[in-house]
Amino acid sequence: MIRIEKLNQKYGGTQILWDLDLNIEKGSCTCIMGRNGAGKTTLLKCLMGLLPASSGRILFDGKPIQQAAAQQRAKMSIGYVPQGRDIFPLLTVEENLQIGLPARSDGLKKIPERVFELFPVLKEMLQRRGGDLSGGQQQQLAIARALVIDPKVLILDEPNEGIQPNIVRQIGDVVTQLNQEDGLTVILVEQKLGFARRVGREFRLMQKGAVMAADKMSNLNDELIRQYLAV
Amino acid sequence: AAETIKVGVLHSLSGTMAISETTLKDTVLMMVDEQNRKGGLLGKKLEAVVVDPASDWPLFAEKARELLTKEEVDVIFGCWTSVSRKSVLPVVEELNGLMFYPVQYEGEESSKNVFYTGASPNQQAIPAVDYLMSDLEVERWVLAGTDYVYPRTTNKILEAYLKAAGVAEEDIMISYTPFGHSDWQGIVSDIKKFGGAGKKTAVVSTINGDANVPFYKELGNQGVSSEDIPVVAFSVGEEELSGIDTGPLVGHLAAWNYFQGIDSEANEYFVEQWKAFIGDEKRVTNDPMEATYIGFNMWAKAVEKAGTTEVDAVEQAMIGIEFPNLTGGIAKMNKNHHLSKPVFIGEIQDDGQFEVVWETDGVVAGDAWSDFLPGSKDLIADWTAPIKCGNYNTKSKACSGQVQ
Amino acid sequence: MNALLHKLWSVAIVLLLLPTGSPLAQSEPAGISADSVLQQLPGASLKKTGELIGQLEQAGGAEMRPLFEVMLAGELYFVKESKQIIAITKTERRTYIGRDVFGKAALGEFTSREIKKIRVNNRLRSQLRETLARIDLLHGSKLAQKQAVLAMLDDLNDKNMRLLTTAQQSGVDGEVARLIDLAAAMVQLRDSRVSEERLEAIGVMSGQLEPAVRNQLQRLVNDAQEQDLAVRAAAQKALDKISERIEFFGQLEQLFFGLSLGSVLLLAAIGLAITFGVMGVINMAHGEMIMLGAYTTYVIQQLFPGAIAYSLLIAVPAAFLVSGSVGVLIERGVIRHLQGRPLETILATFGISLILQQAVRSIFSPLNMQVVTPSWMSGSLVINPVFSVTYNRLYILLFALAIFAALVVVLKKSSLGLNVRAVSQNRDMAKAMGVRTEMVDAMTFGLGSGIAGVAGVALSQLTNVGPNLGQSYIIDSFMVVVFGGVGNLLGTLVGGFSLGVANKFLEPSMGAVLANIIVLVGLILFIQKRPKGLFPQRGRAAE
Amino acid sequence: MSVLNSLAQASSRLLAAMRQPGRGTSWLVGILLVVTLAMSAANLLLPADSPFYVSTYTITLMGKYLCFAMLAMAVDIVWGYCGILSLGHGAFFALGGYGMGMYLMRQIGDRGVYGNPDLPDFMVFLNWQELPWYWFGMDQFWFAIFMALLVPGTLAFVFGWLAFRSRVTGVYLSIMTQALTYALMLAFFRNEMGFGGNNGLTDFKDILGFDLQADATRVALLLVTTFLVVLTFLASRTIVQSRLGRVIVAVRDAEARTRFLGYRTEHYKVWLFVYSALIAAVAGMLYVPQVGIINPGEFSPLNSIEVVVWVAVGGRGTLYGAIVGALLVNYAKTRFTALMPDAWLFALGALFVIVTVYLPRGLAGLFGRATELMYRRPDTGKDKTTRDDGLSVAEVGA
Amino acid sequence: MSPINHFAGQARELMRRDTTWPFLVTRRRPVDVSKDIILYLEELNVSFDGFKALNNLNLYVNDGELRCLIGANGAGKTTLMDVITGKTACDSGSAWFGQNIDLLAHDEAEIAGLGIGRKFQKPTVFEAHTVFDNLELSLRGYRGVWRALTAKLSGPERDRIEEVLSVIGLEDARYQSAGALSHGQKQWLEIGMLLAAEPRLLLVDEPVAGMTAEETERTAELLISLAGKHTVIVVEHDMEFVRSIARTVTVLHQGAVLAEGTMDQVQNNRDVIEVYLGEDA
Ligand SMILES: Nc1ncnc2c1ncn2[C@@H]1O[C@H](COP(=O)(O)OP(=O)(O)OP(=O)(O)O)[C@@H](O)[C@H]1O
Ligand SMILES: Nc1ncnc2c1ncn2[C@@H]1O[C@H](COP(=O)(O)OP(=O)(O)OP(=O)(O)O)[C@@H](O)[C@H]1O
Ligand SMILES: [Mg+2]
Ligand SMILES: [Mg+2]
Repeated sequence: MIRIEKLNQKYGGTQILWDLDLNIEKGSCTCIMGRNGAGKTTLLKCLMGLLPASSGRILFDGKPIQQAAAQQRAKMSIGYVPQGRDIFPLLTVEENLQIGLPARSDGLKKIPERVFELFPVLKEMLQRRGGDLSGGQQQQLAIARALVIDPKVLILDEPNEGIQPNIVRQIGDVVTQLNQEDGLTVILVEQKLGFARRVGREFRLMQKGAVMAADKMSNLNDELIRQYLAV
Repeated sequence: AAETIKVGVLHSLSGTMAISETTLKDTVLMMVDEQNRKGGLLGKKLEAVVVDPASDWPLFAEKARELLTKEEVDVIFGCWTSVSRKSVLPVVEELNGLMFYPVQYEGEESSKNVFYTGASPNQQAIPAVDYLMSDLEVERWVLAGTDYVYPRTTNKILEAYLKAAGVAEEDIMISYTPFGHSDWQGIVSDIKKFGGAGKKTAVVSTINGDANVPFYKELGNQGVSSEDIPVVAFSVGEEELSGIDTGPLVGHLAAWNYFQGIDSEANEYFVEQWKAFIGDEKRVTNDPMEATYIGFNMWAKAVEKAGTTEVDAVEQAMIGIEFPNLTGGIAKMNKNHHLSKPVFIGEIQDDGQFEVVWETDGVVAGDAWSDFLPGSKDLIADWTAPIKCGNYNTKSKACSGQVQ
Repeated sequence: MNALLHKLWSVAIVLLLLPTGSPLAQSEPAGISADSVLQQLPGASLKKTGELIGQLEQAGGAEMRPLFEVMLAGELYFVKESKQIIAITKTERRTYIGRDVFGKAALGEFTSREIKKIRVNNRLRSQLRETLARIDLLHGSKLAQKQAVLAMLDDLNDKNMRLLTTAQQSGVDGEVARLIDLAAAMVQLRDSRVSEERLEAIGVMSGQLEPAVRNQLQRLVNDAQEQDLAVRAAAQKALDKISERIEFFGQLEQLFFGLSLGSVLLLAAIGLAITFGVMGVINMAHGEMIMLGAYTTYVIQQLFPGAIAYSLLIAVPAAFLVSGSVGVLIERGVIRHLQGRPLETILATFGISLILQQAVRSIFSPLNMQVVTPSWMSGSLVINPVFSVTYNRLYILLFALAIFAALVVVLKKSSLGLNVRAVSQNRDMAKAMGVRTEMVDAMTFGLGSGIAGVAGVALSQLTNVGPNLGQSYIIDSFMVVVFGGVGNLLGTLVGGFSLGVANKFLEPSMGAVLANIIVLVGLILFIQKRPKGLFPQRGRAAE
Repeated sequence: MSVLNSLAQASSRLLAAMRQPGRGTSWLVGILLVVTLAMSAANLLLPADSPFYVSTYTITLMGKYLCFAMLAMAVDIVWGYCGILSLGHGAFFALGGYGMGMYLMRQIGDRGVYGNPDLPDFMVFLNWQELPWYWFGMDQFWFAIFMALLVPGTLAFVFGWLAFRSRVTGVYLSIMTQALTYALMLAFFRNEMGFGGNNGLTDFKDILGFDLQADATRVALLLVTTFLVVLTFLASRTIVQSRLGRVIVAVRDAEARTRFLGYRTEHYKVWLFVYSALIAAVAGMLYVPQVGIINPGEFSPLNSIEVVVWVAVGGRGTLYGAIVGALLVNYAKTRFTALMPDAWLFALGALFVIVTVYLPRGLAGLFGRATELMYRRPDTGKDKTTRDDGLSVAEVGA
Repeated sequence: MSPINHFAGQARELMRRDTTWPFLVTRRRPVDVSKDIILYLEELNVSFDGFKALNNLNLYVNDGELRCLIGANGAGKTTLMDVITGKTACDSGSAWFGQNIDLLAHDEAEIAGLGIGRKFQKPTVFEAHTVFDNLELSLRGYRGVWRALTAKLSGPERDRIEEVLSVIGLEDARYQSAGALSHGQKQWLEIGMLLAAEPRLLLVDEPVAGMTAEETERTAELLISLAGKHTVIVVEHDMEFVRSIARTVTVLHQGAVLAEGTMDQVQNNRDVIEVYLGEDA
């Protein structure tokens, strides 16, 4: 579904991603892991078109999309939950959700009920400003917002940061459910091993801007963890 | 040694004053053209040096210095506002330059290096008030002006003059507004009330520049007609009117030394020449243009007479020079560097022109120092020997302050 | 009661005036024919013309009305050769079309050399107006009649009184009748020596707002010769009552002035509330967008000289398009490159404003352009003699509110409003949600600029249309937006009106300059109290 | 060829030096001092027809530019380093100027046109009977200087104290400063204020007994100005490089965070604002004797905005950027107004637009980039990575 | 309560013998912890547009304690910290730092000066400064303007910064500007800034969000080592982390304390499981 070939990325003079290759199967649930600063967020931003890549190719369903603007990628049904949530702080919860509606392929004009089924808190807070929500509530809103555009691929950057345990579990369930029942392709960046193991079905390990290991989640052993995740 | 005679043009081409001054720049250019066609001066061609002081007063001084030292011009035609003239004055005096100032102003000045070809208050304000008093039998007066020196002085003079003529304190209303004032509702309404007291009322307006348009619009809209309360203005000429829909203003007055509408051969030629030069049939002429015209021609005559462009010689040659006005009659440069000119009162017509309704019998000599201000009653200016002073006190027989 | 009084007065006046006979009969002396008078008109001095007008009125009466009207309008000319008197209409092409003054028959075109104007000046014009008033009192429309009576109040001589009585008898009602009664009362107060009659007259005059009434009462109160203390006291009381009413209407007028100033501020600021308030661009070229709108009005009037009445209606959408597209161009060409550097926009837009100003100067000359006020925008709605509302201000007030409402609807109802806010809060995230940020930016900037252009159309009716037009509003606009609270449209509305009203209520006692200064200082102090304006953005995120 | 080479080397070395915090600035100071000294000598010592003669016109022009450079520095200190976008610094400049103007006015004494020993001409001619109280003592040079610092300093303190204490920030603050200068402009335009109304103060004769029109006086003024520019530059550099400077930048970027570290940010801001206002006032004081007039136009908000524009052109957040920006823009203005009087606004406007679009960090950024290209260090990891938007913190509220 | 009563109450409060008038109290003085309690929060109420974020909250924290604060998203933990640090004003209630300092009478800078440091939920560092400068600015010391102008980094201070740098593992990034750090690195930097300030009371809001398991462990060790000399209040949703450091745990719910006790007690509390932990914790 998504292929990344020889991706390089620089911030000013500092190169972050080095000839990175990545392949994501349709319908998979891939967990990207790596130390702080390994370049995970950078990779996802490149994939989403929010950062320009200095070289390399990104293929979506076989078509190169590295030239496409972020909004076009959203229209191709890629949903994105950024690290740090990036809620629109002065829009109400409802408006935060409405933003994505025009990007839907089916032209629906109303926020789908499904979203509220997954995150009932949001229904209560529809009229509150996004920025006023607590951190965890914002995280839920961010996921819900990505779901509104009815994505085929869902990109989640550390979705559990600051979320209470029972909701973390719930998010895990939701992601699994979306992946398995709706056939959504999920790309997940996660630091917490437990969650990654439970939700992800494949893993990619990153170090210094390159993918060092890729396999089924069941094959993630202590050796790899020590090598790529320990400090 | 120069092959050309350089004429500096120091008028704002941008900023707030561009609206008025650009015309004068073009006038000078036209005069230079004309003079060159006539063969130049002293056998040399004239060359205009134009700079833009951008309505920025310190920049006026800087540009004057640039003209005099860098470009080494022989004469400057320039300035409109008093403050720009005040800013330039020390520079022109220091470098002993020669400047012609073509705009009506508050007087109270006479410099060896400057010739004032616009009207001083006694050539504009006093005759206008005389007219209103005698012909229109005005008994109540509104003196409305922009808050700066020209209106302040003019109104001071008028106030003294009116009181001397027996007008009571409560029959004079004075109001000052800031530059570019655009909301005249309250003031016009006050004027209306002031004028509703049963006595014939007139407004003497020293409102400056852009503020006039909204003022007249408001007058028209509040139904203050020229028959009820005529407004006589000293800063509104043909050019200002070209930006207003004059329909509602018909009958209001202005006092000037020149109107485009005055019938005379010379004037007709001048207007045609101007329209051709600027390439616009609708462009109008106005009083400061005539002042520039007279100033330029007098300067040319003086240069011919002196046989040089050297400032001191030209300055002395200037005094006593005569040149025909565009409106008929002869203007004469007096010892105090001010002109003798006729004064006209015109009524605004619906085509934006003025119809002369009154004029002085002969010419009026411009006063450098007003007779109606306590500080300057005793002062005169005389640039001929033996006095050679811009502010000579006739009482103490001394030339106060002036550093020679 | 009133009716009875009314009758009494009429009878009294008629009795008073009976011996002199009918005024109309008197105005037909034998001998002078109108034609012979007319013959003297060409070339007459102004003074002579005045005399001739008097003779014409006597000779021709109502028949001369067209002549007087044409003369008053300054359209009366004579053919130099034949000395024939004609009315002239000027055309756009500066030629002159003549017609017969009375018969209206067309007489063909003339050049300026063939004809000469019959000059009128102020004095003649007021004489003409009075003459017309006399004619209209008997023959004119209701409005003309009213005007005529009002004009006569200032000069209640015998001749005028006779006319008024005749008018009364020929049957008038309503306002005109009231005014004639008033006139009668004024005469009675002036001429009668009987205390009761005079008191009665004062009773009628009490509370009437016509300036002539007030002046007469004032004179009476001030008159040291006046012996009748009761009359004087009554006059004083009547005067007080009048003053009270004037005071009230004065306040009302002040309020209207304030609102009107407020509407101007609102209009000027409203576009900025979008480009600056919502998008965060410190748009120094905002004033020039207003200026472009005003120039558009000018151009439209030049293009359709025949349709002055509709010119503003055409100009509104035209100005929106012109300023809007310039806005879009600016956004696409410059602002776009400054994303993430909001403060730098001040530099770029300052440069743009210089360029636009100079461009206008080069294209249209530095002079002010003449924008004509259509007749429906001129004049005022007279509510009573001391309170009237000028139409242009009134319409502009309504127009400002309408624009504001339209804008609110656009931003609330279309997705544009939502998208703009999203983009301004987090551009990247908006992109990631599929918002076409570039489109949104361009549209918003275009909308803000377009509205500024529309404001320019309105302002062209109040002030100069020149290259500096924009400069005079830019500072006020920023002030209003910030005072109301950046990003809050309602704030801009309330801010504009409160600044306007505050200014106008201070003005009478302080003068225009001090009032302005005090409002500014007040604004500075206010912001200390509410650092985020009248309607601040609240909540965690706004900190 | 070798000349070219060595030229190129020299210039690249200069550029490199400019980038180093310490040495670049001493270069600037050096250049300024050398240039003005050379100009002064050329003006005073050479005959007027010498090809190297520098006219008095150029001297005064340079003096004026340097005053503007100082003003630009004042704005840059608050804007570039502390994020306080002041659109009203012209007010402090003008107040300083008025202080100096009043002194110069009093120096005229009875040499005015009316010969009145006490009253300046404009008062005589508006019929004032006696000197208003606030004019007393202004004939004493030191007192006048003191007042010219005290008044703008106090104003800045009161305004800053009110505004920063109640946490007025961002555009709200900017517009308030604008309102401040606008109000002052209107006030000074009033003739009743006793400062000469629209005409302001002009026709000065001498300063400290030296004839203002003498070349030597002008040169001396230029040198004093240069000296003070250098002095304020060094002082400001010391400040911005001290810990104080870093706190100030921290306030700019995250004021709330700074407060949670225990810094009273409002004290820092008030302090800096007053300091900056004083610099502006000094600039104004130096400006007046050199241009010969001070009038309320200096309070005009557009003037203050222009100063901000100079800083932006030069590159905000660097002191030498502000100086370079002010010199360059004003030089361009002088040239353009003479070369193309009818179209110079196009050129100037275009300059502003181009600088913003293509030189995101002004000319200083250009220097930075030029040297970076020339001296790209192999070890990029250690290099201070600077982002293009590093300075553009969202001071503008959403 | 009627306004008059309220006013009288205040007046009486002002007259109490056992307190000094607020304006007489010197601003800067060491916190008095003779009763061994460093933080008293009583009857705190905070509401936003009618929504009660804190609801009659009572909380006491012992000196030198390491206290974990957990609770559902939106329970009011961050708001609580906001109140302690002076960012948010509370509607009613009292907050005392030790015996002698009324926190509600001080503003943010003063509170920080009293020795209360804070790490924000969303890491906030000075982006334009280098990592080193960030730490330098956070160093403990007098914060006046003049002092800052003349301040020179002393040897011990420099050592302190080096020490902190090594603790937070950003030695290599010391000259990098903080804006260019990754999310996790910023978290560390902010912790480092706290360490450099050496406050008496540390409020740490979600320190391990975005950290790997190993880093989480390191953070835990760090916090444990800090306790004793400092008092630490930690907010965190990572239960493993909480378990590893916790002695006393307080659970907030809807702006009030729901439960308090050891980790085991809390973990087995029915209410806590229902609203927070979920069934199979
Ligand atoms: N705007 C930026 N400018 C320069 N460098 C940056 C920028 N953002 C991130 N970096 C650098 O890029 C590297 C990778 O950052 P990134 O945010 O992709 O890491 P990450 O893997 O997501 O880490 P974390 O788990 O902490 O979120 C880091 O070393 C960081 O310092
Ligand atoms: N300024 C505000 N305006 C309106 N509501 C607010 C505001 N600040 C906080 N709230 C509300 O107060 C409640 C408590 O927020 P708080 O941030 O304290 O929660 P929290 O316990 O820190 O949650 P989390 O663990 O998710 O960070 C939330 O429901 C939030 O929406
Ligand atoms: Mg990351
Ligand atoms: Mg929280």
